[in-house]
Amino acid sequence: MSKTGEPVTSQSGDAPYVQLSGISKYFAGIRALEDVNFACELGSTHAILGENGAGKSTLIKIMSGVLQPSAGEMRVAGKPVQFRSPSEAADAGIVCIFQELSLLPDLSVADNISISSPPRRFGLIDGRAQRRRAEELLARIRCEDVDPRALIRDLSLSRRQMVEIAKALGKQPKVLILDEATSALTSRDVETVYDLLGRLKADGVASLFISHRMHEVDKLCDTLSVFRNGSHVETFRKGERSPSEIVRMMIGRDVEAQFPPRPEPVARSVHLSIRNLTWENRLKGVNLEVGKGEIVGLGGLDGQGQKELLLALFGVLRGVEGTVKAGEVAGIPSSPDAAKGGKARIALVPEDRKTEGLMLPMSIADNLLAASYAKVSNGPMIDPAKEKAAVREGIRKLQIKIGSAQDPVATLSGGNQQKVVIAKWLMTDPEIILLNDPTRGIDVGTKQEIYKLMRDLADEGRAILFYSTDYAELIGCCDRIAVMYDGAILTELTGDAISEEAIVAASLNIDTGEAA
Amino acid sequence: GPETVSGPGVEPECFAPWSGDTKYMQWEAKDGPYKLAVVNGFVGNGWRIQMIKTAKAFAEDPAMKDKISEFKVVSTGTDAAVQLGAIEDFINQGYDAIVTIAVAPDGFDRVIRLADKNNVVLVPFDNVLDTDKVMQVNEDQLEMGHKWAQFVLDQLHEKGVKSGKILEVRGLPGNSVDRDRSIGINKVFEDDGGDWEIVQVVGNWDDGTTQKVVADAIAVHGQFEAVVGQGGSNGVIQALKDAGHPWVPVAGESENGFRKAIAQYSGDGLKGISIGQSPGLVAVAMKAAVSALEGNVMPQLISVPLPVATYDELKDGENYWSDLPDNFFTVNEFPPCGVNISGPAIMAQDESDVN
Amino acid sequence: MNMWRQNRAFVGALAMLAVLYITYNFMHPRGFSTAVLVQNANEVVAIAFVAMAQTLPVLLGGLDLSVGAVMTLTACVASVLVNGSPAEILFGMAATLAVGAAFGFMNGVIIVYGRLQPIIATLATGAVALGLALFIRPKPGGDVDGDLNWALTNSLWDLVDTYGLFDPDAAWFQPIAWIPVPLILLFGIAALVWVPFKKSVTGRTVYAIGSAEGAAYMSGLPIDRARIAAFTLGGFLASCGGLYLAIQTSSGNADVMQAGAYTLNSIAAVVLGGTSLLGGAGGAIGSLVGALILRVISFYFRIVSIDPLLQPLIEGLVLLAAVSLGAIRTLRVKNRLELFR
Amino acid sequence: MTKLFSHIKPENRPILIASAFILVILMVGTAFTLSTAGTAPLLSPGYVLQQLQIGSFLGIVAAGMMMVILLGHIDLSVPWTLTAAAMMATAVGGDMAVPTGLAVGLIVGLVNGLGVAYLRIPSMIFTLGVDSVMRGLMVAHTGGFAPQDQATPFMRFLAAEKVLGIPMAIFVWALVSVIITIVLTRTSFGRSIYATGIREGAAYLSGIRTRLVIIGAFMMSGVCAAIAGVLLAGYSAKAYQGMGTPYLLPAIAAVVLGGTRILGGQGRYVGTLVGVILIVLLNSVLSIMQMPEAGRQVIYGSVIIGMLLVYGRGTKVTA
Ligand SMILES: Nc1ncnc2c1ncn2[C@@H]1O[C@H](COP(=O)(O)OP(=O)(O)OP(=O)(O)O)[C@@H](O)[C@H]1O
Ligand SMILES: Nc1ncnc2c1ncn2[C@@H]1O[C@H](COP(=O)(O)OP(=O)(O)OP(=O)(O)O)[C@@H](O)[C@H]1O
Ligand SMILES: O[C@@H]1[C@@H](O)[C@H](O)OC[C@H]1O
Ligand SMILES: [Mg+2]
Ligand SMILES: [Mg+2]
Repeated sequence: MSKTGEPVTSQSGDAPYVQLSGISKYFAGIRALEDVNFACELGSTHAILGENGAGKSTLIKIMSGVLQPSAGEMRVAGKPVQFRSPSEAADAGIVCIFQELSLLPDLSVADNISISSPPRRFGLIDGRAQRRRAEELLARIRCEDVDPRALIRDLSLSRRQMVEIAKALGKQPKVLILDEATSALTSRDVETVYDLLGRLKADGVASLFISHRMHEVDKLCDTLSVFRNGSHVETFRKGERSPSEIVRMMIGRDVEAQFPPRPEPVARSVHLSIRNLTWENRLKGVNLEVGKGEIVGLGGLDGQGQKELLLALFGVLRGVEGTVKAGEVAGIPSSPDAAKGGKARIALVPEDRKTEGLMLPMSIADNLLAASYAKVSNGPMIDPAKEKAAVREGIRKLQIKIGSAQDPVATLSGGNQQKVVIAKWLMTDPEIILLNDPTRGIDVGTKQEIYKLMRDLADEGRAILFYSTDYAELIGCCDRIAVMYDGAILTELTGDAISEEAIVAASLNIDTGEAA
Repeated sequence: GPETVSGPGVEPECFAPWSGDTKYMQWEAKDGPYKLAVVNGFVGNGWRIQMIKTAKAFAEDPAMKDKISEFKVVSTGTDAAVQLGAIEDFINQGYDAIVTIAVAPDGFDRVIRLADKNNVVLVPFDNVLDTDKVMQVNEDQLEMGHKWAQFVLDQLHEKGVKSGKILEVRGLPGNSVDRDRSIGINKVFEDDGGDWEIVQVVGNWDDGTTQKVVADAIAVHGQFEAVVGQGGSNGVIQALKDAGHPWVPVAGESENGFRKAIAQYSGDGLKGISIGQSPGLVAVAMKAAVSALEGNVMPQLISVPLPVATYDELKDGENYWSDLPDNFFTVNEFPPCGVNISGPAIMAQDESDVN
Repeated sequence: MNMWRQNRAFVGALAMLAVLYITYNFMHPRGFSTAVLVQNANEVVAIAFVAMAQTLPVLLGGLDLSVGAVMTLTACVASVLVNGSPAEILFGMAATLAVGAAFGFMNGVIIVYGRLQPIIATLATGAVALGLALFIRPKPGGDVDGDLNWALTNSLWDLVDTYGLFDPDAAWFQPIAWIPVPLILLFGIAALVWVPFKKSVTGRTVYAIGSAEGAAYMSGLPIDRARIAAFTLGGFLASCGGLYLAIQTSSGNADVMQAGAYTLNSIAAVVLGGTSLLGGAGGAIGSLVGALILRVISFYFRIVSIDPLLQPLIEGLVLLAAVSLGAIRTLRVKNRLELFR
Repeated sequence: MTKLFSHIKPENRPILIASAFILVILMVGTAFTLSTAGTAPLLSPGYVLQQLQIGSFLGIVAAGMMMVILLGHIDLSVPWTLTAAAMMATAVGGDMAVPTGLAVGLIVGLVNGLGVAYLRIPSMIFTLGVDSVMRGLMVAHTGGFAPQDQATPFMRFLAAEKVLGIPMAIFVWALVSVIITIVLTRTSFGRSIYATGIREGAAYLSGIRTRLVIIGAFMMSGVCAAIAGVLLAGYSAKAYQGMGTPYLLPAIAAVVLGGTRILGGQGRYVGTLVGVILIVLLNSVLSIMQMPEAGRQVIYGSVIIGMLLVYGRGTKVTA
């Protein structure tokens, strides 16, 4: 691969090492970034803030050569560059730890750490040297417990994330980018990463740090940049802005308008009741009730068991213990088929729409019908008339913007794709709706529609359990918020008790005083 | 290994030398009883089954019984590497003689060398080897080809047919008998004046396969003036019938069904010749092996005469049986060698003891 | 313990082979003798090479339906070229292997630049290979050098003896004189070709592609080159099988059935050897072991008297049982979504 | 060519190209026969019907194979499923012959399905194992040749007789085709096959019983192989070893040439039909031309590669 931008001599921190001017990025219709100017100086720890879909990952993907900008120019050490691949960026000293891990599950830790330029003897990969290298790098991040010979697939998510970091360090970065690299880490690891960043800063390395956790940001960074809906709002030094200002910057002034008004808390008949639900070591006795017409939010940091809870309720997990009562129906469904059918009528809008929610190459119509063939069939035969009607209804109800219902769903924008997933489940006329981060990577306009829809569905008397990584959403949409920590629900917030501070505090399981 | 000696050999009426210049071989006498193995290759047509049954029956024959201490039959399938392995394994296991149907005409140099080293008598038959280093037993395949083709040609000439398409049904590819017969057949048609187009199909010596490929050939080519086929002759007849193809001269092997047919329809133009490659060859080969172990002088190439029967020579109950099933080979016995197990007799046994 | 868990499948196969083979030798009248070892070795070489060849496409997450055909093709080539003066013989061998590698290379190019699935592309190229084999050898035959045949299909002693390299009875030589040449060839090539390949960046990339192609790209690995290299090496290994088959039978035979059988057996061997059909995990040595297991099973039928008519059934059941062992993992899966990855 | 087809749905492009190629084959073949014999048998209805009759065996096998390929799986047990069905049918004989044959197909399909869907063993190896077990069973059953291997009159009727001058086999093939088409396009089972083939996980999360779908598809493949076996035995008047072997690879080839994605999720049954006809015609033209086996193999292989490359260039869909 060709080197772009000559090897970097460590230079005084003042001149921006990376400089983006007028960068825009479009994905089939969606605007991910718009005319962004952004600079990053060596020796700084720079936080990038913004709600989901603000364009943070896109930005750093461009910086690290994964994506090419639709417009604009990028300079590294003063030289204009066009990275055609991550390795080119790495050669220029820009190394990224991606939100979606880039490890090879079947290869060993050592192999992965040195994957792009392994140490060699006589042209062959030198296993021992590679292992020593891995040991050193792992030691730097206090991960002596990880065996360099272990396979990635045998490691826990948090260990993998640490290996990602070790791998990145191995590339001698000038600019180290962490995209929510801490989301899955144990608190101990988080600490390690903190003072790692500290040391890197001392060595004059720039760290770009994407996080949804204000307190982390506050603790680590000297510089903050806020993004909203694909544009760079402002960059400032730590302390120049108050947390509340920052949040407003992220969410936008019209934050209130974004959400439908929350009805006054009323007594509701319990529709879904969960009693000390346990599974493996991820769910440790969850207790929760959701009333008819109620939207209950699931909060907390990523990976505290929220997803597992939803999957368990939907019959995907095996060996779940505890009691679940859905309306009249008691018992844990044994499969999604069982969950959606019968009296329980549960629906799940899964986490990853591209791999779990949709069959991308299939037509919009087929995707809409995937959960309700029975509804449009007489016996085994699908009734074309019913089929058409159902599809038309689904598209109308969510105002999905499409050309023809026969087009592959892949051709739709992310937001409309997500609408298809939701519409698919509304067709089954569910009584309980489980939502797993339904607005992830969806633009603000669509988000608004979805919030409205959720409220309407609740008002129709359905029970909604809503997991989101985005505080603002939870605050804006939910009647009640159950914050999960380490596989259990520690705090439930209702009415005026609902505030970002309260959520963050509960998420970190610390009392409000220290919360950002 | 064997010495090359000068003839004559023992029991010439049974172990007839191939030709005048066939050389003779002699192993140093071992005293019996002997360990004897049959290593078959391809399984999956009636002929081989009948051959295996004959072998087992003959091993029980009073003339042989007390000369054989151990008797084993294996079928290795068509993979040469495996067949060679099996033969070598039996040599290692200390067998005295191994009778085999080779899956290919060459490639046996190594096992021959080993056999000689260990004084094991290796006797290929039916599909024999292109070598004179071992004692072999067979009918004259080239001659079989000639006779088949010549008979068919004579019939055509009688009808005044001088040109046209001839369907040749071949056997299992890669085996020596298939090759030699085909050479014989094609030679005759080339030497004949007429312009003949020989269409070849592969029937694997099996009725079902043959029927399928002949039917397909008829579908593609329409009419044939005559059919010359190796084992699987019943399939030829069946296919002609199904396609409503006019009866034409047909040459084939000695399946009972085939003989029934040419006996029955010769009047309608199905002028047939049936030459039997006898499954009983295995018995002759076994006998030859034992005789060699006893130290007798043996011809290197033992010739068993071609049992020819044309449509006008067939007699029900004698050389075919209208009351018996189609799928056995009528020619099985060879009295000059004391092989008296007839086709009907061997097929009367139930299948279960085919092993 | 980690190592053990990673190579569970391979170690299991190894153990299985050991048990099967040792028992076999105890039961064999001349067990543990050079003669038996030599015979077994000869019978195993071709399929073992073909199984190793199949390993590479499988590691990529694909399948090569042409390995058997390439073996047959190269065997036919060898049956024409491998004879005459020593120089000619050496040239013939080199040419044979070159043909195999070239054919594999062609597979790779078609698959990479034609954006075709390996399984279907090789289904077609396999037919082409057989066609060429039939052109070269319409009838079985050919005269591969007889001494070569003898020298390479026996123990080292015979090799030395055949070519009169030195006194084969020399005392120092005896400790190794018994070793079968076919085994030396098999393991020699496995060691000289496979081990370095696995340690090369290209080899590493092959594993990476099969493991997670996206991540492999993200890590800037040479994906296309590795694919083509893998198929080329596959063709080469298949041709090693072909060359040996030709030498062993001192002839060539464009046997279509045999080609098909070797291809299917190679898949079974690869799986038995612990390589995942999903790609990314396993290795050629495992496949070699898998092939040995397949063959050893059939050895038994010559010493134990099992009704020959039951032999294929027993072979089939053993195979099915062996490959079904992998299922135990799935039954333990607690999150069913993991079943789909 | 790409431009010409650019407005056509990607999944239909292969079908059109293949159809076009069929015409090419017919023209080349006819040109040949005209120049040699001065006749054009390829264009005579009688000839075409005979070819379709021969093609029906492959056609029915391919139809079943398509079901599993749509799932991204494959059924390598077809050869001996076909043979076993035929042998069992003839062995039982009488009126129960055909039902017995079909039952064999259903059972084998069920076993395959269970192994793939529940034990989650890759179909590639599991069906391979099942194939060798079936072979073992048949060898044991027949002792190397069928004890009672004559096809029943009804089987003969289905495969060999003509009705209204049209071979029955063609009617059977047509019937199978109609059923498959309906299943794929009009039933929830059919839709579930596509869904599962594209993303089993997403299908499962939509509440589709993916395991039952997998089992169902394999049973259809098994039963199709069985029908083909029963017909072939009728056509050959008997069941015989290895009767199924010549159908495995051509069936896969036909399905893929018809534009079905070997990784599953995409493909139309018409395509498979076209693919089958293409292969059958190609073979018969080659044998009319007296092409030696060597040439046939080379041409056969080259045609497949060639066509897939043409498809590939037009669409990113890799077959
Ligand atoms: N590959 C893609 N194809 C289409 N749209 C995309 C793609 N990647 C990102 N987008 C869209 O671009 C916008 C920004 O995405 P991006 O991932 O940068 O957001 P983000 O700030 O990283 O969000 P998060 O905090 O959830 O990671 C979103 O609307 C997203 O839907
Ligand atoms: N949707 C699915 N598709 C394919 N295979 C599955 C699916 N769900 C489970 N399996 C596998 O099928 C087998 C049986 O799974 P299943 O969950 O039905 O077992 P189970 O006994 O019902 O478990 P539980 O009783 O805990 O629900 C297991 O191997 C499992 O991994
Ligand atoms: O010699 C042939 C024999 O080998 C085969 O098995 O059956 C037919 C015979 O012609
Ligand atoms: Mg992001
Ligand atoms: Mg269950």
